[in-house]
Amino acid sequence: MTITSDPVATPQVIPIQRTRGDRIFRGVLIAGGLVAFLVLAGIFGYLAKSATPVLQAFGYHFFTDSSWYSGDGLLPSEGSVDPPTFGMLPMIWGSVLIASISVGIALPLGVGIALAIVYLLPKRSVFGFTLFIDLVAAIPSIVFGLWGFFVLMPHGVLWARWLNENLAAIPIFRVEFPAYDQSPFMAGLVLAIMITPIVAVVSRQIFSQVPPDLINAAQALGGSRWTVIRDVVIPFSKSGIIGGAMLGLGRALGETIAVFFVLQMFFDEVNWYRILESSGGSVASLIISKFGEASPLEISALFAAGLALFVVTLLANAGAVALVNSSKGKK
Amino acid sequence: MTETLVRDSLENGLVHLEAKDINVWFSSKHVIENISLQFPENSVTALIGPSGCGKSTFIRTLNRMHELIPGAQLSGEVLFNGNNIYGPAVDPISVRLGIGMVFQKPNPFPTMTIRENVLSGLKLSGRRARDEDSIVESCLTRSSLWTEVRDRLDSSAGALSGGQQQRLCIARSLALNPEVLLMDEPCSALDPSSTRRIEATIRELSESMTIVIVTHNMQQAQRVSDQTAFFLAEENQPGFVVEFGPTDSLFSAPNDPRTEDYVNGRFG
Amino acid sequence: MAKRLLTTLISLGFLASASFASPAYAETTLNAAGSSYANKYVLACQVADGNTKVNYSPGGSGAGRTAFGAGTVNFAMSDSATSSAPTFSGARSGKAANTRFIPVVGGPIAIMYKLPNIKSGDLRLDATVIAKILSGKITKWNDPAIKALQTSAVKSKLPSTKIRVVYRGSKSGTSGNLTNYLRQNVPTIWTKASNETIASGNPAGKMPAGSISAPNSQALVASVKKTTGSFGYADLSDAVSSNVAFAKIKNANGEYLAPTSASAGKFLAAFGGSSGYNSTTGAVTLNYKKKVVGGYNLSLITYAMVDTNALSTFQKSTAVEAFVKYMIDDCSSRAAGLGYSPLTDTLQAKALTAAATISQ
Amino acid sequence: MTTLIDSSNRPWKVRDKSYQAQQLLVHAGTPLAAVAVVALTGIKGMSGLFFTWLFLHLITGALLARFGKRRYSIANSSLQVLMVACITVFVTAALSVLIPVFVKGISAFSSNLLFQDAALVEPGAELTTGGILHALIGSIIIVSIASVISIPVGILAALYVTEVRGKLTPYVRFFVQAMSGVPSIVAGLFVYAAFIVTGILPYSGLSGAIALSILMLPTVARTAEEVLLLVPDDLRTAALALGSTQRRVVRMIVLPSAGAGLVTAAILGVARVAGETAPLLLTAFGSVSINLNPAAEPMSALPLFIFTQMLLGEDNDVARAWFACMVLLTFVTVLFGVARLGLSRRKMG
Repeated sequence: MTITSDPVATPQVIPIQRTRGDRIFRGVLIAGGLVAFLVLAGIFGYLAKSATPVLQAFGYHFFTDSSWYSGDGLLPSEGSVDPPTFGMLPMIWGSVLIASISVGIALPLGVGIALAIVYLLPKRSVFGFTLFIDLVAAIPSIVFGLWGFFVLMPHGVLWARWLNENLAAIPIFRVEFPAYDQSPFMAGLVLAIMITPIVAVVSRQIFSQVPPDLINAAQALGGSRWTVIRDVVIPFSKSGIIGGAMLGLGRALGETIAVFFVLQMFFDEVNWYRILESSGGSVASLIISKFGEASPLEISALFAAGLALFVVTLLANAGAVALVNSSKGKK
Repeated sequence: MTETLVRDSLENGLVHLEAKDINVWFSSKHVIENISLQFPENSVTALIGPSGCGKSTFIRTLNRMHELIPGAQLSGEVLFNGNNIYGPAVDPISVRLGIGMVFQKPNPFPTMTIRENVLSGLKLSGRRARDEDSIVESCLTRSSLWTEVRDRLDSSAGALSGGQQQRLCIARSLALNPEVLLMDEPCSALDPSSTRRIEATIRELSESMTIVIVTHNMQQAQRVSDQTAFFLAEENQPGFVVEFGPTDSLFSAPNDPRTEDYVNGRFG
Repeated sequence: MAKRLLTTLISLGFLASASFASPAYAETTLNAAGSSYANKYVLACQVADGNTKVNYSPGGSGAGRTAFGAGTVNFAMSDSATSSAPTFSGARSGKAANTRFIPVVGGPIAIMYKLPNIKSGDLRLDATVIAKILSGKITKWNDPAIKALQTSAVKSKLPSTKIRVVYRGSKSGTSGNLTNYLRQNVPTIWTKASNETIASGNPAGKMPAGSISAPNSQALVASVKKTTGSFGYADLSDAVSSNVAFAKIKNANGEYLAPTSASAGKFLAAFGGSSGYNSTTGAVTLNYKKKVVGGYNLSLITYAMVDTNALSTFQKSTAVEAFVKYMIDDCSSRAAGLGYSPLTDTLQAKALTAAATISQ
Repeated sequence: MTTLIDSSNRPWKVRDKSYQAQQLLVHAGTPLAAVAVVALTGIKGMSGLFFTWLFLHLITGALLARFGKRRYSIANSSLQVLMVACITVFVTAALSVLIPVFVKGISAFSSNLLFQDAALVEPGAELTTGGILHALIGSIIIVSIASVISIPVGILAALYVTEVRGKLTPYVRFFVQAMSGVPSIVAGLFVYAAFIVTGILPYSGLSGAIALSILMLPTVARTAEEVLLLVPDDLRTAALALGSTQRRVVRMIVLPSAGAGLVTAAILGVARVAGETAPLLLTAFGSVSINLNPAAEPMSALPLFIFTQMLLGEDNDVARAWFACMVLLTFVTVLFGVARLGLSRRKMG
């Protein structure tokens, strides 16, 4: 460090000196910090590599065709006599349909629960009730699968029949075959209960951060509970709630086992809107249901499905995290 | 390097620690401008001034704690026993061993006992002490805490009162046998009687070491310090030293009208 | 606290390393996968044979062949002896293997249903009706074509509800044999070739509306059992133990026969002589139109798929040979009780000869 | 997602005896009326009862709002009724998950279920033969190995964020959060492609553990980060001022202060993955007998056992699945309860 004779010296970054031990230590920590990045890159790399044969052979048709036929497991270029066709549109659309139903149910339910926790429940019971919500969030998905199949479905069939018989004027409640079980509606119900805790916990965190001053000010202006929630609490928390819903959406899109038990998958036809029909699709469950029997080419197709799932859930999750964080940040 | 610093201390006369033309920036914000102060051996120097004028920032440049803040930049020199502590070959850890620091809020380590807290500096700097018991006793005695805690050295430090905790923090610094002790508003979180005890401790310690203390309390500055520096910062301007001199004359006959206004409580 | 955490971690580490070091099971353990038709038989034989333990995963014949090709199992069970060799992949890539099929046991495919007031064996069906139901041309239980086959007592009991088809979603030898049977008997209705994936090989291009897919025959039977108006197909062994109702099927002779070990045995006994058996691949070609008195035409033979290349390190060839022989020979006395039909003596001898090549 | 925030903010609390009595009458009376309506008319089932109550309560709430002791808007009363409805739906659904697991699990119990493996069990066999021991041992081995991998790495990642605070910190946080959204089946596919297809590992407990560790890592890292952030910066500064290196600050000050919280992070990680099924199907494969060697042969685990028993589909198989569900759920609940209570006590204290 030189002494400068100028009245105002130039700033200099102080060289941070660390002992060798500290440098190694920080190196280890940096390595630990980079593991997440490396794993994500590894997942993307291996999935992309394994998916390449199918993506090259089918191109965008893989995402727009409706067929899943393993044939003789050879490509036409390899001299196939019974060529396979892989198109996962029914699965992609099915995933979207199920996830929309589940978020459509879980969003109002979760927000209602969060509002109740913050503004309705007696203070003494709040701790116990949040513990209960967290516990439900920790129930393994396979348990939800059994529950969906054995407990929910018998009731769900009755609800679905009622919807079909009374509201058939609405196209989404029409069915071709009146079985009502293992439908996108049923899968959506199971997922809704699975993701409600996520929406509720996130919304509650956001609600708790609404400045009391704002609420008091709104009340002083004559606001009722309803108008305060409508005009102050919800607008303040909107982006956070949407973020919570997107976290739930990511979970719903990626859920495999619970959906596998309660959804009848149809590979050759897209069920566009008949949510009560026993026919649907799910990208994640497709992988489980086809993996055991798959030929190498079909496995490549499943990897392509996994890659698509990975990218979509990553985007949903990143968006959700950004929204929730920005909402938490504002005071 | 510390070893040489320490050995040189006697040869260089009275000035023990000296800041020369210190300028500090946080990223591009200039927060301290051209501060030069001298701290003679075994003296107590008080740094006073309104909030946000760079006193705490300045005191942190004296033992290289400042550079731990990301984006911190600096120019100028700090001479400790005549050697620049920002010299290229100087290990910042050895600087901190020679120049100890006590913070605004008492912060004993909550997972350690009183005894372990006193010895924590030795452990954290990777040293082994010959006779731990005598170090504990002498440090606690010098920080006037020994009589109060001698019977419960193995209980948690969290049970002590705020004033006791702060004295424990002083004892913790003393265990490293520093030549200089920097104190950043050590009494601002304490009640008046604890403050008195800390002040008494400071007076005792100053017989054997150089002390620099940041304080908001002008009576405290008058009670404990030999010399005082008055810091000031205009709006959005870097902080600078308005006046620096013996405490008595600075308070009784300030040279600068701003100093006079401040010490008489007209602003700040 | 850090110490406690550290101890926890270290003890976890010890647990892990201890389990690495411990020896594997003393008896020979074989991993096998494939036909869910053969599931009960394999399990029963491994219980009876004290020397070998078999982890059998009944994911379907296709799954078994894939797992075999990937080298993750020691042998596979398949309900069809497809001539195409598996494509080797995974841990096995590049390894030479000499695959062959060995007939193990036979049995009937039962057509099952759940209809109120119609007991097991009361419903009568033929190849035409089965083909029409599976291709969606008949959708209701009281369809005239079904009524025409019934006795007068059953005719009136047929409900007007829709037929709920339960089918195997994945590749399955049972589906392959059933579609082969339909293709041979009623080619004008079942216009597509035999296919192990019944949905893809369906003349309608898809399964009828409201169909339920099941991953293996056990799950299929369970679905049939709990769904009123259901129609499904599976091996007799699973149908018998579950008390599900099964239909009588008209054979090539015009007799209505229930699926039993004996009736299927009679049909299968007509093959495996010099005409049907291929000693190179091990496949037995079944002519589903063959007239056999008292013979239940809708039957199949299940095969063990083995590697006769003893050099391959993926095979515990001696143990595989011993167990396959055990299934063909000693265990065959248990077949009838489980709803399977043992091989005829001629075919059994040929199968044993083939099995002897596994570890040579 | 376990932050506990004080909800001290309830500006609508009203204290007025007769008003409260009126409220009580409506809120307690309406459910009773609903029960009566259901009993007298032909409306069927719990769902019928629920919707009858909801409908009635919306009306009585509106009446109370319009003509009651205190007047407020109908929207206000409807909001309150809907909040109660949300809670009711959720609690009912959640209990309908939890209760059957324990009822069916207990009714399937027989001691051999805990102490035998499934090697000799034919599909549909009586409940007095075989058991879930192989799956229980498999789960313990797989989850232990996953913990050994991801707890240290997760804590390192958290330490990077809280201690190093370098330029990469926001990215590390982002990637850890992104990783927590990876679908479990994708983790399984990755291990299958990277380890099993390439021949590095066979179908085995170790492969399964690697897949689980990918799912466990972000949970551990994020919880650990939360706890490490609770360690006051003062302590770090004080230690550095005493001439400590950063390594010693972390080892002697930060980690001991966060100790209990880190154990909590580890437990939450274990609870997160103990019930995962999909990745294990592609990696551990499943087995019917006890396998103590995670490196070689396929290994079972509780979720895998439940899955295969469900597919077998016969009554006894399903009963076994329920029993295994009960064991799994008890395990997860206990771990989770311990962790959650530990965490909240820490934050309050």
